This record gives sequence, structure tokens and C-alpha cells, in this order.
Amino acid sequence: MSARPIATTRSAAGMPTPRLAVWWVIASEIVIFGGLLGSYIMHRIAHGEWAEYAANTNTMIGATNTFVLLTSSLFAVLAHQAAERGDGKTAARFLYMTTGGGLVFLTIKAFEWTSEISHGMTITANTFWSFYYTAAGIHALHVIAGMIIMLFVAQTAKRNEDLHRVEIIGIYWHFVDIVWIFLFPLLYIAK
Amino acid sequence: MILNSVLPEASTYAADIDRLFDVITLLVGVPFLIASFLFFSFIFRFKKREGTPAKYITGTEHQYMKWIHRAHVPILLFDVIIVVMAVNVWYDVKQDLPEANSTVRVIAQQWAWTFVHPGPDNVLDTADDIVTINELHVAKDTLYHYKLEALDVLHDFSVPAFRLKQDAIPGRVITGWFEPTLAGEFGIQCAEICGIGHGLMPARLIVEDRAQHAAWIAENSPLSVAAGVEDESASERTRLAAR
Amino acid sequence: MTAEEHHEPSFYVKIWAILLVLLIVSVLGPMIGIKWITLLTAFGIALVKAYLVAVNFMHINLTPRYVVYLVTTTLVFMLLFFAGSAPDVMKEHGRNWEKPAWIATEAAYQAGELDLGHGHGGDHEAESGHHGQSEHH
Amino acid sequence: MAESIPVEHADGHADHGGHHEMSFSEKYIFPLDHKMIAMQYMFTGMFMAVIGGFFAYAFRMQLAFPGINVPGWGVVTPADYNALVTSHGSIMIFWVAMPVLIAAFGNYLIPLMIGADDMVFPRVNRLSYQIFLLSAIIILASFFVEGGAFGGAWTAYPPLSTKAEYSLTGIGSTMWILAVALEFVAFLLGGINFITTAMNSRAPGMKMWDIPMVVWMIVIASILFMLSVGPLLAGGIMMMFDQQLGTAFFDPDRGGDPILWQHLFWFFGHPEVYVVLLPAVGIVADVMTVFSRKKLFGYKTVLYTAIGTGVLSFTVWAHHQFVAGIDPRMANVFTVTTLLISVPIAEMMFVYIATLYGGSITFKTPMLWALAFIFEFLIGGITGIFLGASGNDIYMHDTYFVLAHFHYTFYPIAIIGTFAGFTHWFPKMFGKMMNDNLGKLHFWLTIIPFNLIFLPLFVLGAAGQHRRIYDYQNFPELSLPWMQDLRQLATISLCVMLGAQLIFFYNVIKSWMSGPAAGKNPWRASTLEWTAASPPPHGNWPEGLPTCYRGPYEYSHPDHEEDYWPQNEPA
Repeated sequence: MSARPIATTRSAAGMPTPRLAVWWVIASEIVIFGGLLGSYIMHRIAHGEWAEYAANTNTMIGATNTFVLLTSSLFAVLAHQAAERGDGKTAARFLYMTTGGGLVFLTIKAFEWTSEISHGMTITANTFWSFYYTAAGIHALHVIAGMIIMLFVAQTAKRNEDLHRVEIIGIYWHFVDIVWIFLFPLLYIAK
Repeated sequence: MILNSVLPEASTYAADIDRLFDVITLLVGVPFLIASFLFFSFIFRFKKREGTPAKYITGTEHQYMKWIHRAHVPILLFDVIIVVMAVNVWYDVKQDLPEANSTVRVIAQQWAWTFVHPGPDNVLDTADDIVTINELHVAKDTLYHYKLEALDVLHDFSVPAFRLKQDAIPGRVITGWFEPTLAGEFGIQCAEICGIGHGLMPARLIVEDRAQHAAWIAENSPLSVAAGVEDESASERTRLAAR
Repeated sequence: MTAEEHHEPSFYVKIWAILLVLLIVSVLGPMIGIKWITLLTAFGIALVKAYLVAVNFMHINLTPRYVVYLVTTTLVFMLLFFAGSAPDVMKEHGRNWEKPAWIATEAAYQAGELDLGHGHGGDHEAESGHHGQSEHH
Repeated sequence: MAESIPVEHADGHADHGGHHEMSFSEKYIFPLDHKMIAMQYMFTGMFMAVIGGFFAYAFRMQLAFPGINVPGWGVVTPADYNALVTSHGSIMIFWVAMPVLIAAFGNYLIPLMIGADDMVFPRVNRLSYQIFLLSAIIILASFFVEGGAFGGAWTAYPPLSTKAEYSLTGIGSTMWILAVALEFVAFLLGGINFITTAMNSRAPGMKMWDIPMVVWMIVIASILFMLSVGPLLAGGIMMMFDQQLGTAFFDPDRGGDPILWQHLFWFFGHPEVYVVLLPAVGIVADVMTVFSRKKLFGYKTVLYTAIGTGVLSFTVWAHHQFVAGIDPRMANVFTVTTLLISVPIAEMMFVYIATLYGGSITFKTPMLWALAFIFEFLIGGITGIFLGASGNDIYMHDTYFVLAHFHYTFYPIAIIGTFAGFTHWFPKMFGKMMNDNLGKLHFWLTIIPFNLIFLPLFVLGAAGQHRRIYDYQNFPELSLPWMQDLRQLATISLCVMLGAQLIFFYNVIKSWMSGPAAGKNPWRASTLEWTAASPPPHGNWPEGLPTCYRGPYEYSHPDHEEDYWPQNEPA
């Protein structure tokens, strides 16, 4: 990114351009998840019997995954803090730990889904499970995308380059975390 | 005035909707004509002339802005009139459900209409029901409820002469009403795209005098006739389900 | 990046600890078995957690005001969407319409006849739905 | 996240402002320069417009002369007809109006008008176009798969769109929703770029009220798009799962609801109208001020009405569903909000008409288009009142009245607005002047047939003719001789109008090749893009980016000698 346009370096709106952009990304993601979860909530309230299906979800696995994501968020904010001090190496290490958190999250999810699918709770079993896999699946895609980008950011951060990106990917990661904070009660706790 | 010059008013609420249309035409037509007049007169009045520079108007001066602001009053007023009239008509046609003299069931599927008329006992879902395909018989000056269903995809039960339109949604039974006021034969269209046969879903609506209608009911009520058609439509459904 | 942020790592660890405590509460809440407490511990705490993450990790309070307005606007629009759609989607009996398939499933569930075996739930619903639709023919 | 997209061609990417010679593919196929990406969008959009126009020709021929062998297409079967209608609608909105009005003009004008050297994320910009191109290829390819293209109308209501046994276009349906979803992703990426560029990269001294209206409008449109498209993207995923995995989000028998899709769709679908309207309104503001040598009447008024319209547009979506089986009580709410929109839009139109007052108007081609936009859109706007009034919509819904109404809005937006902008900025884009006489001939041969196409359709709609029916001969009430005459009038007008576009293409190519040189500022306009060379080089102002000193529309200012006062001229 050595030859960035001059436009990118201006900040007439009082915020660096990348940070401004990530907030707009988050705004557009909120409406994607909002539409999906809104539709889910409408159906959930309408269908009394869905509580029985939801009882098959494993709260402990959900809670563990919440714990994993919260912890990875902590690493992300610590990476940002290190980047602010100009310590790219520490920032990169924290970013790798965050990515690791994402990996643990996905692994747990994989085991959880395998067990559920093998018990016949597939995406087509009924509309509750359709929503369950769709919502959690779209969220998991965001986790994967965040991890990939984070690895790129960590590569440059290690060389003390483009340290501002550490904060940007961190903000995105926290947003993914917040989505899960709402998915957890919606899919696991409310029974 | 406008709509009934191209189409008869065959139900009780057709005239209400036509009147609403006329009022809206008047209320939007007058501002439209005024705006167009100003628009064209400005274009010709302010054509470029050598030696006459354009005025410098920012559009914040009171003397100019007041003309914009004043226009809001009639527009809001017209809006209120239109809303009140529209909601009124809407309430009568769609929201309120007056007591019915009779009920028919309208079933839409790809690509035909099935109409279930109550038999001589005037009760639906009894053995003497009359089932017809693509032909609905109703009596004049009788208030009907229709129960609208779709078997496969969205359809729309539209009777232009009645000014009646209602989507048929699979998984829903929608109830509405109409009261024919004009004897004759009218068209029924499907107004929601429903696949390649969407253009092949015309049905006929036959409005008869009460006496004639009663005669038609009596003539077609034999259980054997009804059962035969019922079987047919049942087998049609099985075929669809099998697909 | 900005001069306003000089939290020590210990500050973030503290926030993280609070989040974990909240997580435990939200898991324990349903065990009391009272519906409104479950809803409160589930969704009330989710809101608190989201707020803590947004403020302390994402530093939304240190960004220009319009970011907060933007996020709020998106949430308001989602509420609007919900309010406009729920009267149709969330109900079994609407004004002048009803959904026979949903009603049949609900009735079967209330009567304890709905097969809740997870693998077969869908099939059964389809059957009851079919039944609901064809019952008047 | 956006700026961290993995870098393609990392070793050979263009040096901004550097002296690195770019290869052909770097310059024209994978460009990072905002102007070249804008041209890609512009010409892809125009190509798709030609295809959409051809589709319209094919199905209009079938309606006017049922059963004939349409030259260039063949006999239009019912399946063909549905596919043509569906693709015409989808293409004209998603692959013509949006790329040309938002992406092409946005990419071209935003950096130039705010005095920046490029968009803030050039790589995201390029990625956005590539995804868009992919989506366009997918929608066109769907005509060649088994079963043909999707034929369930551009609204794609389930279950017709989700169940192959009903639509008979299993793959076509999925390709349609996939193409639409990809197109949305492309415009989300593009939208973030437009918004952040306009917010952050303005020239020094350019305050909020110094931004040209067209930039404002494209930004507001991008924001509207961004905030409304989310539910539909989620719905698109749900629909794809319904089609391909067999889930039941929209299947009532298994616990879903087909109406849910309608809400997801129209929650986006109505703001979408304003997403394409606002850029056109912005273009018209710029063109009108230049050719009437007037300051825009009430800059902030226009802006506030645009924002007001945008916000209100989120509250009206269910007026598309009045008779779709929604709760009838909700219709009352949506009637009120719908009619409320008439207030800001009427104010906006008044302000535009007032801008002409006291002007010194020259009728160059762009000005003709801009004036036509105002008048035709006025017709589109007032006929919307008929449909927003719930009681009247019972009768009007899904008739040709609706069709004529929204063509009177979308046509001014997507075609007239585009021609206004294209002819206005053509000297900047290509450094040559267009032939004004040919331009005027093209204008009249487009505008008159346009009215002759759609005015008869209002009459047919009022007579109860419903949409998307491939042959009215099956309906005795709709096959009266006078009706068929009106249909033929519409179709013949359409053919004339399509033929007239050849004049336009001839004019573009001729002017491009051998038109007179335009110079920096042929229209004597005051906004910043006219201070750059024509066409602007890579980096826009290699000699140094401009500084802004005043508002964009200082025409005929009493304190200034010239009748325009460029934004970059120190006081």
C-alpha cells in the first residue's frame, strides 16, 4: 500500500478513513443480521412448539463459545493497545491469539453441528433448525473472514507497518463478537 | 366518472372507489396543471436574452421562499382529504366485514380457479355444495363472503367490474366480501404472476337475479354432479402434490 | 491512534472479567425456571454485554457522534421493519385471515400430539399442515 | 475490513502520481483509476440497457401482435414472456439504473467534484466492479441454462420463486437470486467507498454546504441503499436455501411464511426507488444551474427534502402489499406515510422550478434532458398518489396503471437523468464536444415516443388490464379493438424510441473520434471538476489538488465580473 491516493490520507469528517469505513461496514452488517434475526424472532414468537426444538441446543457449548469469543475480543483489544504503543510484534502476537480464538470457536462449532446433524437435527428438519444453521452459519462466515483478514494484518503489523489496521480489524472482530452475544440467548438460552 | 366510462360498476363499493379516483384526479390534477404552467412559462419567459443577466437568488429570501412554503398548505390539505377518503373506502372494502347472506370458497391453483358454491342449504362444506371450474355464479343484491385460498403459489382474485382484488396466499385463508349490483357476465383475472400459465387464468363471473340464481343452484345441486367434480379436483391436487 | 485512549491492559482484563460474570449469570438465569427472569437474564444481559464491548473495546464513545447516530438509526430501522412485518408473520389469526397449517401445528402441540423428535418434526408438520388445508374439502 | 481486501497484482499495481507506465490491462481491464472504473460501469450499464430494451421490444411485440414471429427473437412463448418481463425489470433496475447513476457517475464525479485525486479505496472500487460484472454475466447466462431464465417477476415472490416444480426454472431462479445478491454486495462495497470518500477526502476549505448537489445525492442514495438492503440480502440467502437445500423459510405448510419475503423485499424495494431517484435529481440540479446561470434555489432546502424523503421512504414499504394479504389495519398506517412523502418531493420539485425563475436559459442538449426530467417525473409523482391511497389501490394494484406510473418515474430517472448527465459531462469525460443538433434530434425522438408508450398504458390500466399476461385475447373484456389499438401504438412508439438510440450511439462515437476539442470548461461551470484537464489525467490534478473557497453554484453573482465564480478561485 505504498502508493495510496492523497484522498485516503484526508479526514474532513474528523476520523481516519479506514475507521470511518469500518463503521459503515458495521452499519450495513447490522441490517443484514437485523433482518435475519427479526424474521427469526417473529417466527419464534408465533410458533410455541419451537421452544421444544430449541431445548435440543446445548447451552454449555454455546456458553463456551461465548467465552471463547469474548476472550478473543480481549486479545484483539490488547493487540490494538500494543499497536498504539507502536509495539508491532506484540500486536501481531495478540492478533494470532485472536485468530486462534476464532479457530477454537469454529472447532467447537464443528463438533456441535456434527453431533446435532447426526441426531437428525439438520437444516431441513424444520424451520427452527433452518434459522439456527442460517444465522449461526452466516456468523461463522464472518468469523472466518475476520480471521483471514487478521492474518494479513498481523503479517504487516509484525514488520511495524500499517499499525492502524490493527484497530480496524479489532473493531470488526468486536462487532462479530456482539452478533454472537445476541445469537447466544436467541438460539441457546430462550427455551 | 373516469373509471366507469371504461368499465361497469357492478358492486356496491365500485362507485366508492370510482369516486375516490375522481377526487384524487382532481386534487392532483390541479396542482399538476399549475406546476406545469409555471414550469413552461418560466422556461419561455427566462430564455437567454443578450444583456439581461440572470438574477442572483439564493432561495433563502423570504419574498421567494414564501411561495414555496405557501404551497405546502394546499398540498397537506389535499393529502388529508385523500387519506380520509382512501381510509374510508379501505375500511369498508377490506377491513370491515359486514354480515353475509352467503359464502363462496375461491380456490386458486396453477392455472385454474375452483369455485365452491353452497348448495340449496346455503351452508358451505356440506354434501350439496356446487363446485365449478373457472365459472362463479352469484346472485344480484346479495352480500357474499369469499374465502380465498391458494394451493400452490400466489394468485390474485381480481374482478375489475367489482373493483375487487385480493391476493391468494398458500397457507392462508383470506376472507373478504362483495355485493353484486348489476346482472351480467364479467371477467375474473389472476393478478399475481403465478408461472407460465399466468395469462391462461381467465374465469367468468355470472351475476344473476336472485330467482335465476336459485334456479341455477337447484339445477346443479344434485349430489352426484358435485361429487364428480370434487373427485376431479381432488385428483388434480394429488397430481400436484406428487409433482 | 488518538490521544484520548490510554487504558492499561489491566483495564481491558477487568472489562473482560465483568463480561464473563455476566455470561455466567445469563447461563444460570434460566435454571430458576421463571420465564421473565430468563428473558431478563438472557436479553437484558446481552444488551449490557453489547454495550460494554461497544464502549470499552470498540471505543464507540471516542468516535465522532455521528457514528453513534448511524448505529442507532440502523437499529431503529430494524425495529421499524419488525413492527411493520410482525402483524403478518407473527400471527396465526389475522384480521380477516388465518393460517390453517400453523393453527393445526399449534393445536397438535398444545394437545401433546406433535412429534417433537427432531429429525421428523418437519415431516410431521407438513402432514398436519396438509391436513389443516384439506380439511374442508 | 474493507481496506484489507487481499491485494491482487500486488507486484504490479499502479503508482498513483508516479511515472510508472501502465500496461493495457492495468489501464483498461483492471484499472484502479476511478475514471476508468466509472467508464467500465457506464458502458456495462449501457450494454445492459440495450439488452433490457431488446427484451422490452420482444414482449411488447407479442402484446401488440399476439403470436407473431418477433424479428430477432422468434415466437414469444408464455415461458419466454415471463422470463423477458422478469429480466427486463431486474436488468433495468439493478444492472442499468444503479450502475450508471450511482456507480458510474459516483465514481466519475465524486473525486473530481470534491477535489480529490481518487476514491479512498481504489482496490475495493475495482473489486466492486468485478463482482458487478460477474453478477451481470450470471443474469445473462441464466437464459441459456436448462429451463431458461427465471420468470417470476422482479419481485420474485415465493413459493413461485422457491419451488422448481411451480416455476419450472430450477437453476434459473437460483441464478437470478445469486446475481441479485452479488450485485448488492458490489454496491455495498461501492457505497462504502462513495460515502467515505465524500465524507473524508474533500478539498481543503470545502465545507458541508459547498459540496455539489450530485455528490450529496449519490452519498445519500448510497446510505439509503446500505441501510435498506440488509434484510433482503438475508432474505436472498434464505431464498437460496429454500431453492437448493429444501428449507422452508417461505413455505407455510412447514412453518414458514411467503409474506415474510414480501416484507424483506419491499423494505428494500421502496427505498431503492429513492436510491436511483436521488442521483438523477442531483445531476439535474447541476445541469439546470449551469444552463440557467442561476444559483440553485435553496441549496439546503433541496438537501433537507432529499434527506426527509429518504427517511420517510423507510416507513412506506407495505403500500406495495395493500392487497397482498397483509393485516388490513396496517394499510391505514402505510397510506398516511406514503402520502406524507408527497410533501418533501413536491417541495423539491417546486424548488427546481423556482431555480428557473429569473434565469438566463440556454437550451443545450443536457438542459433539454434536465427539463424533461422535471416534467416527466412530475407526472410519475402525481400518479403515485393514486396508488398510495389504499382504497384506490384495491382497484389499481398490479394493473398497467401501476406499470405506467413507475415507468414515468424510472424512465426519467434512469434514462433521462443519465442522458442529462452523460451529455453534460461528455466534454469532461472524453475531451470532445458532442454534436448539439444530433443531440436535440435524439432528445425529441426519445421523449415523444416515450410519452406515446406510457400514456396509453395509463388508460389500459384504468380499464382493468393486469400486468404480466402474455396474451389478452383470452380475456373478452381486454381484447376490445380500441385496446388492441392502444397496445399497438405503445409498441410502435417503443420501436421508434429504440431506433432513435442509434442516433445517440452514432453521436457518441462520431464526437469521440472527431468532435471539436472541449477545453477545460466548455459550459463555463463553477464546480471543481471543470478546473481539471479534459479528460482529466491519472491523479486528476497532477499540478496539485485544488482548494475550495465557496459554494458550488455561484452563478451571476453581483460581486463577480464573470457570470460564474469557480469554487477554487481565491476571493
